[in-house]
Amino acid sequence: MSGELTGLDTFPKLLMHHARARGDRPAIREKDLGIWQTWTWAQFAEQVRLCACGLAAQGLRRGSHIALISDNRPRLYAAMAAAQCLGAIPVPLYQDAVAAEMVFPIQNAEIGFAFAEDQEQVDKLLEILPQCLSLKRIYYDDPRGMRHYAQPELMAYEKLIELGREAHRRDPSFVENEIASGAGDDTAAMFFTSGTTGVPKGVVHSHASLIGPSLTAARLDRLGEGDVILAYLPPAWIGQNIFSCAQAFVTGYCICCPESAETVMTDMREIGPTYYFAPPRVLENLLTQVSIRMEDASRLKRWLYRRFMDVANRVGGAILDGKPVPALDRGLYWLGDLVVYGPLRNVIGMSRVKVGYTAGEAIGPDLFKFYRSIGINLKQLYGSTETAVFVCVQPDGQVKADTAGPAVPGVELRFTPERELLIRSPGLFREYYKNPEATRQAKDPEGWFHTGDAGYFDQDGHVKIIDRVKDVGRLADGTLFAPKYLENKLKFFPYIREAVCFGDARDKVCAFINIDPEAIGNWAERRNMPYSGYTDLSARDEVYELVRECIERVNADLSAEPEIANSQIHRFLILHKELEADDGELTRTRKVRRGFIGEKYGELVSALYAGKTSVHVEAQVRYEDGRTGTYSADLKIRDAKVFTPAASQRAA
Amino acid sequence: MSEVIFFFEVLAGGLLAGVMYALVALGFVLIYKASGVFNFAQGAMVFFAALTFVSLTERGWNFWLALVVTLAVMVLLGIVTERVVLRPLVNQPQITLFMATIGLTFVLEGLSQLIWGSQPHGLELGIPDVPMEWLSQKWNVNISQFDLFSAFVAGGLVAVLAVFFHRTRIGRALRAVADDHQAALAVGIPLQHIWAIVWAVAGFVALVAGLLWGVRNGVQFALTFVALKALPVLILGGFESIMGAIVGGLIIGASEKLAEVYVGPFVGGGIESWFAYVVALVFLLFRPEGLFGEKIIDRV
Amino acid sequence: MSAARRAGDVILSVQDVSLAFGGVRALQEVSFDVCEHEIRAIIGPNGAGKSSMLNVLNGVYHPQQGKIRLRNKEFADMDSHQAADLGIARTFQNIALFKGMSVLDNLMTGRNLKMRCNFLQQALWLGPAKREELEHRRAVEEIIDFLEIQHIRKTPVGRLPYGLQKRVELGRALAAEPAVLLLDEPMAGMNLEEKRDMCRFILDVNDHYGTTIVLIEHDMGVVMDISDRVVVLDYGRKIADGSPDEVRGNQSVVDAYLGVAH
Amino acid sequence: MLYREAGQFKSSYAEDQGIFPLRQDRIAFWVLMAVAFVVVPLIGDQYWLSAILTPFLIFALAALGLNILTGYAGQLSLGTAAFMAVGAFMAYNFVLRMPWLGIIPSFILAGLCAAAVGIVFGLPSLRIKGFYLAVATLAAQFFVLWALQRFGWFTNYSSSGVITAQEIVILGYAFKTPAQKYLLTLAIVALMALAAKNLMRSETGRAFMAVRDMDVAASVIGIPMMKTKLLAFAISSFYCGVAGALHAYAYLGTVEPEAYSLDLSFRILFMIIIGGVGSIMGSFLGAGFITLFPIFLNLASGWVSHALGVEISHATVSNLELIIFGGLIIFFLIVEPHGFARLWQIAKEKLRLWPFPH
Repeated sequence: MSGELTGLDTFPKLLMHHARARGDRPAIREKDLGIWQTWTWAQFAEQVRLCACGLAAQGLRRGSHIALISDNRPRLYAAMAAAQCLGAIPVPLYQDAVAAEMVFPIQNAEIGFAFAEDQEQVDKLLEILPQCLSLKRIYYDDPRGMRHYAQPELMAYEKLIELGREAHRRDPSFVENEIASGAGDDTAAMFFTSGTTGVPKGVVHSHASLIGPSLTAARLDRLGEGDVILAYLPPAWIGQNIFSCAQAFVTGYCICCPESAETVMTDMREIGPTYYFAPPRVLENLLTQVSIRMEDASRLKRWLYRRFMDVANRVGGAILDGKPVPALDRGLYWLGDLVVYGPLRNVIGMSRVKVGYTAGEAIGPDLFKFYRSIGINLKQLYGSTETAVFVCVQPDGQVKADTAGPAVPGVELRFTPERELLIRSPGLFREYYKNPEATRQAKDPEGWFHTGDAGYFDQDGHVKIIDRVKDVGRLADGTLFAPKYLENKLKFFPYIREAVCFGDARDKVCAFINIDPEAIGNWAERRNMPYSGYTDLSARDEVYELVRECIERVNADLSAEPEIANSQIHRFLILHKELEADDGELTRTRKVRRGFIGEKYGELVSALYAGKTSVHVEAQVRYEDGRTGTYSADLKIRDAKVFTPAASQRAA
Repeated sequence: MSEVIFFFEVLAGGLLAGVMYALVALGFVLIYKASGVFNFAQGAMVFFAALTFVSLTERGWNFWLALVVTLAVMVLLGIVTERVVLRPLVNQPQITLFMATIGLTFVLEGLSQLIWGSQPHGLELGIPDVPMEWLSQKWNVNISQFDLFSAFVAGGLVAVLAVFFHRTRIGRALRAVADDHQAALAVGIPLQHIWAIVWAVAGFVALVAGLLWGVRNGVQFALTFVALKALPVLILGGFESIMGAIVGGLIIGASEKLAEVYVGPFVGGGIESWFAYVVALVFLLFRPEGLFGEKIIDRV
Repeated sequence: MSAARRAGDVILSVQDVSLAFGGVRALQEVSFDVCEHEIRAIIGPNGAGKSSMLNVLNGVYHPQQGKIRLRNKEFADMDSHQAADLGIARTFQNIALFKGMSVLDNLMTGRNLKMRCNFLQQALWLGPAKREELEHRRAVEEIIDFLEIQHIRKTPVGRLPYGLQKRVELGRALAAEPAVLLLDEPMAGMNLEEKRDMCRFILDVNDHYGTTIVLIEHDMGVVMDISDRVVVLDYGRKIADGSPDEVRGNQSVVDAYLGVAH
Repeated sequence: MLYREAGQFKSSYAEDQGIFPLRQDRIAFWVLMAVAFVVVPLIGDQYWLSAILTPFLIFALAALGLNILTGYAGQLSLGTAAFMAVGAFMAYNFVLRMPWLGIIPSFILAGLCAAAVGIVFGLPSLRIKGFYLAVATLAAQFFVLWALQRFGWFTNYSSSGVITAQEIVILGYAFKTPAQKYLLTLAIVALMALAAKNLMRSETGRAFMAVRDMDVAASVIGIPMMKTKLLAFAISSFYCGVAGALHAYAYLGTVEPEAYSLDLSFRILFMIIIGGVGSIMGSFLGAGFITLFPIFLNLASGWVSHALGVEISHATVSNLELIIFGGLIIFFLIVEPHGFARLWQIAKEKLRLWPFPH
């Protein structure tokens, strides 16, 4: 740890340090009542102190848990820090979860205290109160509509602060003493993983395991007190917590809370964050908006945009990476920055972004390149709730679209023979709360955390994650087969809506394709191709041709990756119907259920592998109006060109 | 006795002058009634009509031919105004239309002088501006022959307009438009035609006024100011009433002359430039809706 | 829900008010009272005199006969400025917002009676004028927050859709912190969702600020749900007065709504 | 495009309500001020300073006055020149009869006289609206000119009715050269424009606009109709009065009542129509346009006659000027009723959203 932060091993200590060292600097802002209401670090600390006194007076004790159910609000962060001051453990819960989903965490952690944002959250808690006997006190931030609530559990945040003020007057040194008796190994917070399988698990982090990685990553990106971040993702997600809490406490930068979920874009433009995080879907939506709004622009602007985006595509990334670029291109890029990129960054609120991160799922290379090409330093990282986010981070100048970057200093990585990524780092969680069985499974005796993610190191030592281990198979020749990786690569093309790849224990990879009816429809319209709908489009030779090109580009990419070069897609067909969650082909979150599809369309799969050029299907079709009919046709099967793996080329 | 006669002489002179004011005011009322436009350019139209006519006759045209051609020009002007100025401004606030007619005033003033030059012209219609002999002989009252003629012309014009409005199909359509634009549209009257017609009629009225005023004051730029004389008449009589224009004109004309003669000397004279306005204003303070206007109830 | 609300003493009462325009008798000897904190509805078929009644209440129309009593003051008639001064605010059936101004400015005008600085101080933007302006801005922001119109704060009202304009108008009336709020067909021309929102806001206003609300509405259903007591007018006369349930059962009300001849 | 406003957020209402909330606008404004106060007097020649820039500023001030009344408070006036005349002649009389007052107090008193006259002629606005009121303001126009010509006291019994403005001396410093007069005018106009902006963003300005937009609603929320309308007349006339005083002292030097004819009233009305009704900046843009346009037209006719070898008479040029002015008024009302100010605003919006269209 640097000199300044020596001995500051807990968040409350850090907070008090900032209150002393930069008391007048903004700690947290919130757009409220039309302006950015600001708490300085000193005010923030004072608020936390009063809140802590109040909570203590209400009986919150060291080691007990407090649930926090709120959007990003200054008082949420105050309550969180206040609990930490007392040695109590904040447990942020997803504010958009339904009441029933909150029952388990509250029972599991025997939560007695809860901080709720508003009437809506209070209502949820009151609803589950009979099931959660431990829950005794509920504090609410926004008193609107709460006038007629007479439940004894309820108390307004203001009232809590009032109590805190009295308690503080009685014993002014109480909070300082409590803070002093905390240590880095104490539990700092608990995050419940969403739990796609089975019950949620409470991931327990100590102060040390959150502060360590936060500090390392902040150093890596040279973050400081002048930085600003917009806190707009759910606070219950560890990433939000790290970016808008842990790192802020480490560096002293300013956290900004938007006015409401609807105004995030406007608020972002106003605040102009310097440090930014967005999952790929947010970036994708943003790009879609940019494209749509550009389509309405005048001819001149569209022309400028196209021209200069070409330039940016060519050299923007290289310029950002500090690589040599011809003077002419540099000049063009400068011009483009003046009329297109600069204004574009400005209108999407990213003018001041020094460092932006994306993570969570695979990001499309075009999407990723777009942001980098217009001069936004977007990078990728890899991490999870259990690892306090920072495992791999792409350092400046080593940014790639398809890797997660090398390990952060202090993190050890290793791949099992099954290609599972193992991690040992100071940021590892202590345990799953009250779930030693799960803890044992995830964390082996040597301290390696089993991520369940499969991947490998690329030539530059960057980690490349391809899929979940349980989904990764092997081709007959032993090559790694990562269906989701291939499918994602295909889905990055706008024309392809869904893809299902087969290949486990087979000699080659084949794929089902679902075209994107909108994108292909547009494409068809531009070419004056009349069509009647998805089924019609999906049978067109032109469309097959288009899809084949996409697949071949994927194959070309794959050929450059020795580990999986052999899993290129040899044959494909375009499905006659769109995959539907209603038909059990997709999960509710729109993930393909590969096994189910493989069984349901067994004939098609065998036809692909049998080398046929067409296959007859007869299927029940459900129309939009609810009627059903039968569909019968011959589906075409096409071959795609495969490329000689680069490694073997070099070898040869 | 002579004072009484003098009073009546002044009164009659005022009333007759009032008729002339009324004539100009009539043009305003026509257009306002049909299109809701307060046509500030009416004065410029008077000037334009008179100047066109006088320039044609000075070039040796026959009186009637010149009259017909001038009328045609005024009708054309009405149509062009409707097309170029009013149609694009349909549904705009009235104040906007008013300001547009101020613009139109400038255009007309510039245009007429650009075409015909800016030197003043005399105009003769063959009726001498001399006192009626029999009147002055019998009662020693001096009333101009021309003034009487003007009064007859104005009266005739009003009668013609009344017939036009009440007896002809177009006239009835015009009234329908004035009452409710939407309703008029609904019964299938093409608003644009109506407007063009009414502007043409206003042009005709302007021509008549221009001729009469031209004889009195000469055809020169100052003729545009007669419009300013008509404005108090409008305030007094209401913007929508032909009757109001006549009565208002008479009141203004009479009071102005009387004031000039009986009050003027005490304040140094020259009060006719503003007296009419003050009369109108004072009147307005007591009856904001004008002489013949309807009381407006603000519905909320 | 209305049972739980605390209704206070009579705050406003109307005694034998008659109003005529020329020969048309808009109101005939209408009397009723309004209690503090209640939601009082005036309903009736078209042309029943509802709007006239409201206009009498805030001094836009002057009744020929009768008295209005606000708290302890009695008026034969009052002008609208006086009504505003006494804490009566209103909205209009056909939105009467200031079209050329932003939402924020519209709401700020609602506070004009609370502003004390003179125009010279304002012209110089001196300490007190600036301070006053900013204080009131804050108060108005509370209302913006309350009505959930943050995103249109600086939009000129002319550009807003109808439903939002109605909400802004409610905001302007609220900005005056009225004791009595008159709402002239607050839900006219709205779709179902907008109506539901408006109902919620009316109830919230009543609940949160304790404002006494007098609303007239043409659509009976909505009113019955949210009001404590209802006056029914027909042809300028009061034909019923009581709780929504009482009124609903009243035969003359049913007749009036069904158009039975008198 | 030029705007980079990401990160320009407001953490207090004072910042949010500022005149120029955007940094780029603030910079542009101060650059403009620096140019106007420092660069222009240094490089401007006599002709530009005394025949173009000074009258431009004076007319802008008068247009600003009219805009307060017509654009903000919605009361159409055709008597602007009369209020200017009051200002000019009263300033003359104050300086003449109470020399110890000093120029600036005299100007202020002259403005107050104009305000008083404005209030008197604004009285009808309590009963009448729209055209009726516009016509009523003509009464002011005619009455004031008549009074100035008729009563010798106003012109100090000058036989020709012409007055010669005294030398401008402030605290012993004489403003003689065109540059000095320009700077004095600029300073006064800048201060008064700032005051107008402040007024229009305060309660007074909102009351004006409320009366303009919907008078019934305005009175229902407690805005006093009489006070508001008369205040609008008073403030507007004060501005016009001061502009009139400057017109006499800093621009013409010698003036007769006829200089303030109905024509001038119209000219100023045109300035706000073309510049932008209800916009302070529009007053300046409109004044600039109307001041510069005849000069441009003269130049252009010179070029044309030179190129074609035809002599274009002065009368023709002035007639053309009338036609083009009138045409432009109509054009603006049709195409952009809010004038240059709105065009400016639209352009600015575009630049702020660039490259997006909306």
